[in-house]
Amino acid sequence: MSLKIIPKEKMGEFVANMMGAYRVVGPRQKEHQYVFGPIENLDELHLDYNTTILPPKKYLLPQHESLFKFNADTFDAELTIDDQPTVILGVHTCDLHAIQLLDQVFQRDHLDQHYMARRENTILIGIECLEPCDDHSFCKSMGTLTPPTGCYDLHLTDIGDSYAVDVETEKGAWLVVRHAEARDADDEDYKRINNILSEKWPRFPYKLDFDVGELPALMSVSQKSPLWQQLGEICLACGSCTNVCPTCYCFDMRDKVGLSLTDGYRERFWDSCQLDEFALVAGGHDFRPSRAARQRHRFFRKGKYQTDAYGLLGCVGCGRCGRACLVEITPVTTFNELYRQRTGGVR
Amino acid sequence: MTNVSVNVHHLTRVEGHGNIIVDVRNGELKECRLEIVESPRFFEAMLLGKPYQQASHITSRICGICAVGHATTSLRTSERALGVEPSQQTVLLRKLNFFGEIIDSHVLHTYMLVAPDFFGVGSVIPLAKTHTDVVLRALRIKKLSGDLCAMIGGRHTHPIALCVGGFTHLPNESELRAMRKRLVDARRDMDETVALFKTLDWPQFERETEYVSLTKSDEYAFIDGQIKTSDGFLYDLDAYRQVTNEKIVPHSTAKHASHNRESYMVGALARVNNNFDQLHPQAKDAAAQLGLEPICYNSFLNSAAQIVEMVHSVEESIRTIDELLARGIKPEEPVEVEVKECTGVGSCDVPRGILFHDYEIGDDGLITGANCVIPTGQNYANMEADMRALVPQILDRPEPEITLMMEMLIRAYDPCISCSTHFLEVEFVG
Amino acid sequence: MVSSIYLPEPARILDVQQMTALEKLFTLEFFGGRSLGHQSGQFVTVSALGIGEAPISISSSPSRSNGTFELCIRKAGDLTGVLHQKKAGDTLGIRGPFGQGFPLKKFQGKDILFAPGGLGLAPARSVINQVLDERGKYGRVTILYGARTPAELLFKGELEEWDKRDDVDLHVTVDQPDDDWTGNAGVITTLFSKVSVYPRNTVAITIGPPVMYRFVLMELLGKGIPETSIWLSLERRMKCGVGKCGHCQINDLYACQSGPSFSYAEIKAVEGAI
Amino acid sequence: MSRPKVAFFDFTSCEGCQLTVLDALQTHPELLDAVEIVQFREAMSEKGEDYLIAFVEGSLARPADEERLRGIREKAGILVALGSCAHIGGVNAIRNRQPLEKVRKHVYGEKWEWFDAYEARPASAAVKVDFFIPGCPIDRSEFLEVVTALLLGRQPKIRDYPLCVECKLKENVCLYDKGKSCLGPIIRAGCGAICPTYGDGCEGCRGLITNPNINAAEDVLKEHGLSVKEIMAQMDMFGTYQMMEMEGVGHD
Ligand SMILES: Cc1cc2nc3c(=O)[nH]c(=O)nc-3n(C[C@H](O)[C@H](O)[C@H](O)COP(=O)(O)OP(=O)(O)OC[C@H]3O[C@@H](n4cnc5c(N)ncnc54)[C@H](O)[C@@H]3O)c2cc1C
Ligand code: SF4
Ligand code: SF4
Ligand code: SF4
Repeated sequence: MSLKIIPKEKMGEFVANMMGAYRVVGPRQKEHQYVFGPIENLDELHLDYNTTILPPKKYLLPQHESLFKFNADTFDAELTIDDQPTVILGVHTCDLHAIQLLDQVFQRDHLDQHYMARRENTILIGIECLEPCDDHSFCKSMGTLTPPTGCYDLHLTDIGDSYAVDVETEKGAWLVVRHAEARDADDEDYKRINNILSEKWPRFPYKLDFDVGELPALMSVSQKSPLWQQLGEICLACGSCTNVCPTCYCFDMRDKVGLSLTDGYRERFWDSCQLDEFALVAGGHDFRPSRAARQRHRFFRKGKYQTDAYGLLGCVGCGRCGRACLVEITPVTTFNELYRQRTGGVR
Repeated sequence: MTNVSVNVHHLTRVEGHGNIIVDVRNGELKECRLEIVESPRFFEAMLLGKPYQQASHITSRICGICAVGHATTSLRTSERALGVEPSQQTVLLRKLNFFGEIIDSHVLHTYMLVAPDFFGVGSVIPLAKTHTDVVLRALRIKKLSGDLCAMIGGRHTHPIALCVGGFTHLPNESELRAMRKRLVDARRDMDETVALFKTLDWPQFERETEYVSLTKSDEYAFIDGQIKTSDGFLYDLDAYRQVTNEKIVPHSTAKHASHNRESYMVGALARVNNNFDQLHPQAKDAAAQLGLEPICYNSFLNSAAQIVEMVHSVEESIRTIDELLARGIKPEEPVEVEVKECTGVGSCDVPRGILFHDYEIGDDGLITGANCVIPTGQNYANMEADMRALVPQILDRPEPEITLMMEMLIRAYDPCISCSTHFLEVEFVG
Repeated sequence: MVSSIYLPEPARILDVQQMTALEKLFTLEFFGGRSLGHQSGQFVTVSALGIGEAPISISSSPSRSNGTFELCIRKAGDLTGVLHQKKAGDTLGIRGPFGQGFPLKKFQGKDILFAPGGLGLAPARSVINQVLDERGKYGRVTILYGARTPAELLFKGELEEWDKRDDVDLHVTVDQPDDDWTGNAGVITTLFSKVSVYPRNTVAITIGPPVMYRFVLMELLGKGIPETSIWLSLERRMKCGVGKCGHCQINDLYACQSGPSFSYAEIKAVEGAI
Repeated sequence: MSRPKVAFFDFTSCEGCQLTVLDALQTHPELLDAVEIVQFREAMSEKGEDYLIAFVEGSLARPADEERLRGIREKAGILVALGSCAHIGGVNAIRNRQPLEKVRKHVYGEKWEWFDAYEARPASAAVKVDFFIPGCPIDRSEFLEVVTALLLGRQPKIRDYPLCVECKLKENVCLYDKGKSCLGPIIRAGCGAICPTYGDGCEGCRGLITNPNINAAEDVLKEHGLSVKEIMAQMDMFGTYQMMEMEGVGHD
């Protein structure tokens, strides 16, 4: 929509003003890493973070969430919809792409009101990455180094003494008008941004040995690759890869009741396709019993199934899973190995 | 005249398994003993070949109530052996944690295990109906002390964050401030505790014995210091064997100890007797109200001494938090350790009394020898001596009453039977 | 008003019938009076609040609904165990119907061969009764049904009725006969030699446990029935029933959305489907 | 509804799990409305012999323990192993790696035969255990969950996936990223990853998951600089009994 400029010294005020009206969450330091968490004073906010342990997804699809409360005797049930107005500040572009996928998943066919209520009351403020966050990320290869249109409300780019603010939605525009001291960008600013964005590009490496457009096709022919067996041998099935992934959203549900045995709630909580009981059914049949089959399933969701179903990639190249994996299973080495097996590495 | 036979199989409301056997025939005391039937635990054998870093985690499993005491003693033992000096912040946090455990253990013992005897009930559960405020207060204090320990160690039973050289996790200042507020609020509960226990009718019984505890020049000692006895002896920790002199007796999986006399007593009463002057003024006031004055030879008043120490610990916790807040919590890594072949003795005066750990560590950091001398083990001989002295005084009472008195006597010691069944590096006397 | 796809709607149990040692048939009706409006082959999720929720096939035919529906439930664990303690008058929570039923319109004019095994008769019964209620629209109707023991045969009354009909060819078998059993003994595949089909005009519907499919499919294909005319229903672990929770995914298919009814042609290339 | 009668028993243990039960009463006094406690030696004098649910804490450490446990099993409708000692032998089993006689002599010298002992083992080595609550000590909320499930007639759901799951959800910095080690990838979750949350590696008190990838986990430990002895010590702290079973070493 428009481009505004907020001087850095005015950022504190902007954030403080938002804190008055919304729950503001953003990247905070935790030991030598970062996590998204509530920002209560400005020192806690680290917009120059590399990446977070868990993606901001946890504010749209919480780890544990009550869907409805009930009285088991009377069958009275009351919906619990958590739609606390929230600003998520400092979302990297890869994570914005992931949210774009979640939006599709939870709106398509059957609308998930719990997700959508939160989503509609969430304001996303992205931030442009100017440096690769570390060796694990491969956003450039996945095409997620720039923000996806329509998914964010505001997007910040550090242009030295100020942030350039790309205003994408009405909500975002209102937020700036209401809470920030911003001015319109002028020709000089456009030039600066232009330079910064084009200078950043070569700093990011391509990590995949092939074009990401070929990925779904590559996956289609890799069902029987011996690689899956190899991954199955070393995989710990610890679920870390899926738990840290911004595009994973599988969940389970269970009823929680107190000692009264009548009052309780149905809870939705994160699940992982890497865990033992994920595909087990009554009678004891497990449809994905081996670690190899589960790793294959995971990578197929990342590389093919989500693209087939939603037209969006199931992996946004954030690199979190590789970072979290103790046996160093990563999408980059996996996809590249499949490519090598197919072509001998020749493009 | 009388024949009395008391046979309490599996003494209740104590930690671990023990039996009381009293046999009086024609007015003559034939037999009077405390049988420890807990199965042997072999902790010293378990430590062999384990990295010294694991020792505090393994030995904290000796006892679920004084897990912090065992862990801290173990850490001090390794540190003294390896020549590690923890930072002042570590020292303060460990103290604070220790106060938490003293409160936790003492409130459990006095309110939940001892008090039912005075109210004439078998457990604290019926008291919930008849004396709701008393039970709620006990639960409140227990929760406070548990939370205090958890704030520092992650949980009270088997603390996590305590390690050789410091901590793997530190509480933050806002947690400390919130805890301080709760401790200040707990002063009222302390006042009411003193008011309640001073109405109890403690059995009149005295027997002179020797009291053994840690002592320090500058504070009421719980962690480190020297060994002091009420008979006027003072030893460095390394000389602990001169005090404990343990021997094996056939009716018990736990060892008996004696120093200057046939037996000695450790625990809250021993500490209060030995270090009375260093108690917080508030605690001295409590002692006065409870009629506890050094040197007190009534073992039943060990429970009163515990109340005094609870008051002391609440006050000292507040003071320690103030000191920590004034310094500010600094993110510190544990002190680096240079592994070498070494030996060391460490000691803490844990809720039930003075505790010693003694390790040999090899140059690969693995433990090659270990000895732990547990307070309850040191008290056994004294308990039996008390029993022998008490029975003749109460022989005229009905048998159930004698039984109850014996149980109350043993319970007053707050015995932790499960932890006292351990290996002793034995010089045999038995 | 905000609603939720996860909120079950209360339904009253009208009747409970013990069918075998492990299976009971529940007749239900929504409190609001709405009819379920399902197709044969679809499923609902059933909740007992405080215990949990499970997907259950609808066992009654849409052609016989009159505002009620039937579920045949096997006691298999927590929820189903508690459901088995419920009585007429109790309340359950229902979501659905979900999934794709069998495309009966496409089957009109064709011969239909049913081959359910075990609990597979529960969903199959819905289609069978619908076909029988619209008997004129279909060609020959053959039912091959197998259970492990005579005691485990479901819907015995209906089996008798079907057996009596001239326009239905019913064959029943049990794996382990008892002394009173006079019928066929052996696994369900032993029944195929007893029937003859005209493959090009036959639709086969088979529903049963995973092990059964492999063998039944061989028989059906062996008879020359085209892959597009063989239909089955796939059971997977399911939590949401609406294609979100990920549990029932078979490669790129969600059993709860694209299924549970699939033609063999759709899934034969899908690794791990059968 | 009448309150089911429950009883608590202890064998060789530190009694920390029973203390955790007492702690649960602090936060959930309504527990006393839900069940009737008829025996709890650590906290009460009364001893009722009629009970539906028996919670058993502690390992078996000598032959006589088995007899007592069998007696409890006979009376109890449901027997629940409470905590690491009863569930997997716990720390008590550490000594099983050494010859029994050596251990006994080491402890009691020439009088070693005075005190009976055999290799420490979990309750399930002697009787059928219906459910277990893992942990050293048990987790308070998990205990309440199990009680609630039993009251509802539901199978208690003890987690059977690795601790890393909960650790990630806590958003802890992984200990391996801090140059430390951790058994999280092969140990049962359910404690909320409390040890990693407080900066210490998981020691394995909740026991192995059903399908642990032990080889891969050992490789990870090796890659992070642990010696074989140190790896053994880690695995053996709570896991000696389970490890020896997997190694096919007998216990009798
Ligand atoms: C489309 C579909 C239709 C079904 N139709 C019927 C039917 O008509 N009648 C019938 O009796 N059963 C049917 N089932 C199976 C039924 O859903 C399971 O038996 C039920 O979920 C078990 O729940 P529980 O709480 O009693 O068992 P639990 O105590 O949860 O577990 C017992 C076993 O069931 C498995 N299980 C848990 N959740 C599920 C799940 N959502 N789906 C499958 N297995 C699960 C567990 O892994 C475990 O092995 C159907 C399943 C599906 C997917
Ligand atoms: S698969 Fe890995 S790299 Fe891709 S989005 Fe998920 S966590 Fe990030
Ligand atoms: S700290 Fe331990 S439990 Fe946590 S992720 Fe790392 S290995 Fe897993
Ligand atoms: S982290 Fe590991 S050792 Fe610590 S409580 Fe949990 S399972 Fe036990």
